[in-house]
Amino acid sequence: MSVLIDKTTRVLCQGFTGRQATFHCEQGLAYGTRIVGGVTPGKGGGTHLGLPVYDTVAEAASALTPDASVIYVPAVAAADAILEAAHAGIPLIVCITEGIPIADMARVKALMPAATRLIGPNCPGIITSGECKIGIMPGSIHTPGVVGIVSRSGTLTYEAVAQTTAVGLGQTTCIGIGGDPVHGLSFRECLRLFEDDPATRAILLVGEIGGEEEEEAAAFIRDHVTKPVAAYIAGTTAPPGRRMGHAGAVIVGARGTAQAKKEALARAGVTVVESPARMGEALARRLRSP
Amino acid sequence: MSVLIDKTTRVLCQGFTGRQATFHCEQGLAYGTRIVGGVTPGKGGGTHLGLPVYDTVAEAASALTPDASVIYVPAVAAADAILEAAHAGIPLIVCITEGIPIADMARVKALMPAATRLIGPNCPGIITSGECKIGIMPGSIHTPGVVGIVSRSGTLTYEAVAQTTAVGLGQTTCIGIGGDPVHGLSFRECLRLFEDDPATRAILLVGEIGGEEEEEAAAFIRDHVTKPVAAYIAGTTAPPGRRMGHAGAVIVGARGTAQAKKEALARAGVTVVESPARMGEALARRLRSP
Amino acid sequence: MRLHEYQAKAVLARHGVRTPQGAVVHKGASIADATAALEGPEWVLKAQIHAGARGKAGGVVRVARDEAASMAGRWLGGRLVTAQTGRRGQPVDAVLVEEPVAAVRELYLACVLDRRLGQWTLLAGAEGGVDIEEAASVIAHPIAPLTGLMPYEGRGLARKLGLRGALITRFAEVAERVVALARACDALLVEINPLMVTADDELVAGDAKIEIDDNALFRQPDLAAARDPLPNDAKDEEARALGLQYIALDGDIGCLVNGAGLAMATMDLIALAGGRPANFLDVGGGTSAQKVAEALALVMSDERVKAVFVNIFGGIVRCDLIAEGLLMAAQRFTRGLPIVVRLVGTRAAEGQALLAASGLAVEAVADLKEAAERAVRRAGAP
Amino acid sequence: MRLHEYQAKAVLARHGVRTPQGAVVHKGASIADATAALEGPEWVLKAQIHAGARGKAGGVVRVARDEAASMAGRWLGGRLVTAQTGRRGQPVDAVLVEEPVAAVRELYLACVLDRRLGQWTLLAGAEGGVDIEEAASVIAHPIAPLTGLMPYEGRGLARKLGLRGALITRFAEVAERVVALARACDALLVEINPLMVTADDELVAGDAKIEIDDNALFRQPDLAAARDPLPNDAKDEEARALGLQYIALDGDIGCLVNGAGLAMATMDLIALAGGRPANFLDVGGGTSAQKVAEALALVMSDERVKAVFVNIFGGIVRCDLIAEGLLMAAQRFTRGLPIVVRLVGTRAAEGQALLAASGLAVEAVADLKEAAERAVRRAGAP
Repeated sequence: MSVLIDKTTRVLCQGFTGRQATFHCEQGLAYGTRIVGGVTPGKGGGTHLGLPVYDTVAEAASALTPDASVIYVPAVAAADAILEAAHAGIPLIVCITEGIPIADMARVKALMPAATRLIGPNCPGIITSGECKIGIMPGSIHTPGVVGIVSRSGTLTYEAVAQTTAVGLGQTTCIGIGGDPVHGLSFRECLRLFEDDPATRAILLVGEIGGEEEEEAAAFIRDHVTKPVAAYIAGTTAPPGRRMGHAGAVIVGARGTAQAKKEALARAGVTVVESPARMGEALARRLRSP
Repeated sequence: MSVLIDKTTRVLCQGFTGRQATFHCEQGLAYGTRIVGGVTPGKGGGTHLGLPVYDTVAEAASALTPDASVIYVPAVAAADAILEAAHAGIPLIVCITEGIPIADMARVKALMPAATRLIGPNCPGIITSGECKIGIMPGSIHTPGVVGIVSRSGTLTYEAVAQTTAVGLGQTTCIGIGGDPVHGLSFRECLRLFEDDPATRAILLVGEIGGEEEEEAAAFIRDHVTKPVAAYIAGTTAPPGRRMGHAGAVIVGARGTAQAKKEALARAGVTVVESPARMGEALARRLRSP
Repeated sequence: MRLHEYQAKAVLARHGVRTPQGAVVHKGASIADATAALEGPEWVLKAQIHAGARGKAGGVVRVARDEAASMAGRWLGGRLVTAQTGRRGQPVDAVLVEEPVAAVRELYLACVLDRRLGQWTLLAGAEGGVDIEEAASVIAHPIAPLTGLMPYEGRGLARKLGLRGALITRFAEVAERVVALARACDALLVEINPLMVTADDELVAGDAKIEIDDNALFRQPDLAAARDPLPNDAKDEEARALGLQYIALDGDIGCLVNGAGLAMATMDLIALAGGRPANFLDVGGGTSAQKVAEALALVMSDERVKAVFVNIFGGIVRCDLIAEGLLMAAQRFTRGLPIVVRLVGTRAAEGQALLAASGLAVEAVADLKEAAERAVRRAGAP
Repeated sequence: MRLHEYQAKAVLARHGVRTPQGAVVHKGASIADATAALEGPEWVLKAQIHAGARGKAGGVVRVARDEAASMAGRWLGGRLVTAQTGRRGQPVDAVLVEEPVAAVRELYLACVLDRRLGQWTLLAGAEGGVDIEEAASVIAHPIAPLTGLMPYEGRGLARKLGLRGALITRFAEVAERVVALARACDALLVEINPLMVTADDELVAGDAKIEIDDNALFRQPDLAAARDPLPNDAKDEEARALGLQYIALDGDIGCLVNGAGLAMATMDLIALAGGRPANFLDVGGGTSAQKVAEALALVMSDERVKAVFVNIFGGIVRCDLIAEGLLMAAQRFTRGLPIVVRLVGTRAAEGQALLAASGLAVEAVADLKEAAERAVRRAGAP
């Protein structure tokens, strides 16, 4: 079992013939992902990586019945690509693109059907270890196991993956929800998915400064999560008022500090680690003595 | 019985202190209409015609619990006034204002709660004979009776009213749905109201060239209306391609001709009169020998 | 308000839609000056009138460059009659001169305000050039009122038209711009027909129609200024200045009515009585004596008019005041035209009494049908 | 990207919000020329820096007209330290000179992009001038993403603030324009604080902050051009030109990390080990050897830096290529700074081998915690 995707998931790629998409789709195919085709407007009718290319998602969806679409189109066209996939009825959309204007994402949120699940944008994607890799994460560090990982960060997620692999726990599914202030799937929604997944025995949450999602996650964990959760929040030492790389990572006034997030999570029974080097270790200890 | 409004209806007026609103509210009060107050931004806290004035519809609605609001504000602000009333929860809105840009009305339609009923714009309003007059029609020509009248026109409606009064039938309620292409209550919705009103024994429909509402009305009558219906369609002699006074009264190509409307109505069993001088007479004859 | 083709193309160009290289020559202007920047051995000349079917009527011709001046000169100041203009035709006050565009294919694209849906709708056809009424395969795509057309929707339409390659995105761009134009300019209609496809996959507006919502002209000052300086019918312009709704027709009975519906009904009545109205004229529901006087003067200034039918349903307006207005205007005019007046509603008796006492040749008739028949008779035997 | 007050006020004025009569004096320009159009016996001078709390720090003063030049001259080219600037303060490269506005009341008005709701929210307060964090009574009104603020919503807010008379409509107008500005300009924040009410019921923006979404600058060319010609930290600008995310901090350990989250985590690790990072630097998830070399050069060019910590998790990027980049840059530099490198992930062993073989003073440490501690030790005892 796993969350959202597994080895049967049929994956479409938007912006398929671009350089980045080509590279990561090759990696995905090598990992065993069932990528079934792609979309590049103007290149419909051809093939790429041995797979069919369509001009529109509607045409691709009707021919290929994908379960998910991964988006690698440039920022200027990404919101349109998300809505195209959503309105073509694709239930899971993973948007890797970074640099999308926030107003575009606000529009996407307003126009996206409620049933559509969006992961990202500005995220590494989602991977079910050993089964299906949708995104840009290095597949090699992932090992099938019992930890569900959800994170706002990219390389810091890899760190979490490597640590949970190193301590022998491995991962069920790892979801990067992205570093943008307005984005799709939230910590809360991912926590519910992991809570409901029988294969996931523990959850690792990797947050950072900015916004209030970690606080909302804490409230959700307190009320609805029975599985052990460990968390690390990046940015304890970040100065207020500066955007730390991610558009969403900014402390505004007294809001969005790492301290507030860590306290909220600790109060909800989460094992909060101060050091990003101890994420895997803390979760392993927690699993041994719950 | 009657349709939509009666002597208990509490009426608010937007643009209350303006010249036109003042005149018509005086007339309405003289007719016996329960006008309970008005709204003019900036004049809240005062009184006008002996009634309280508020700055916003929200304040007026909470103080006066109106059942309907009549709008006399200038065209440039009318769409905002409609939405203000709608979002303050007023269930019936009558917009007298003419000259509202169509795009504004498209916006109103997109944003108005589905449960709100809008009459107009660019209409004479609605009157239940002898009980409640909301709008600019002359009260004196109306007589309580059995005919429900629905019309796209103003003075032509008065003609219909005078004729039904002259033949001794009188009116239950008379609704002017307005001459604009994008507007609120449709012929169909009014027909349903009249069909469901026990006091209404016959229906007079006054249409004109342009659009397809008369055709839709015909389909509705065929399927759902059991009461006798007579109709006159203005503009049999109107040249194609010209807007005949009303923004909505225009034949585009082969669409919206009086001929097509008359044929559709006749096929649905409606008594269609060629002469606008025979509306009352035709309905009286129809009622005598159904 | 309809824009001329040259005005519509200028608006399209401002919104990023490609139009042919061209120049407009107004009546009285130098064609040499106007076309100085144009190139090529041949030009297309297009007479600018507010009606279609110009091609078949000889209003669109391709001529050698050095013949353009004489051809344009012949057109300017004259009138063009097409299947859509009526017998009198329309005056040609401007000629559009364009470099020819070589089209490998023609499409149809329009954005219209759909009154039933209360929203704009995009119409796209795989065949351009033909009359939209005749084109069977036009695809209608409703546009969400609050969002406009999204690029992916435009690409989807392009595919439905069978477009491939770079044309898909180009078509989506043009469609998005046309919708944006309609929304920004309060247009009831933006039509590009044909939308020409060139050999290098560019899209060019071959012909263009734009109609602006008159009610929105107050917030479209640039477009309002584009109204014809020399309208087709001078009376239209005069009436507009007076705040009257006036439309010239072909008959000989002048009409003066309050309310658009009643005004149309009055035309219908005249026709039923065997006559022909000279005009549609709505003085408005809440009119004044002064306005009625001005309206009457306007109607009577039409030389074709042999009788006048005044039909007023006094609601808020008092009939005695209307009667005063009528007398005021009738006294100023000496043509001695018969005037049939129907005054009903508020203070009708007082109004009729005023008319009767005036001694003028004004006949008051209360019955609607009878009044129309009287007017028709008077026009036939003055 | 934050705009200066004078830039924000210019944007507000373009969107129809009234601002005080004023002029901006840049470093090196003539104040007499700049202020030629200003009147009145007294002017308000406001130092233009990207931080608040200027008033208490002496960065906003009211002076007699003839003292303005000398005061502005003293400020320009210097630095202003406020409670929000940090110890070094910020350079004053421009001074805003304004005619004083007599306010009978001050309000608060802002439009912020609410990340949780994914939509803009209007904040309105009956008390202006105070810090928004402290103002208890601010009303938050979410704005429907597809429609903007409707006039009646603005009037409703005005009433909730207790406004009466003409101010109700005026406030609604300003609110509508502020929301329109935020939407048109991709602003994350538009704040008018205070929004001054004059004796004749006009509303004037007393102070203004605007922050633009960096991701949207590609479609806001006018605003993008408003970026400070002389930024607070020259390295920020240099890094931006290289496509790096760089933020200067107060410590002495230079950081070079791939990924924003890992970069923050690296700062946290250094602090846990008792050290202080000199900077935040994210070279991006998919970086190249060349970019790493440039980033390293940038970090090492900071004179305060006593040790460098390179922390790379090679995912898609190969560690051996990163190692090549590091060696490329390290060889160019002669400062002999200790460099601690943690390379993990794809081809980490090969990368570490390259570093070991280079003979340079580059220490490879694989463990995250240990690497951070090593860097801190090296900074303490070089």
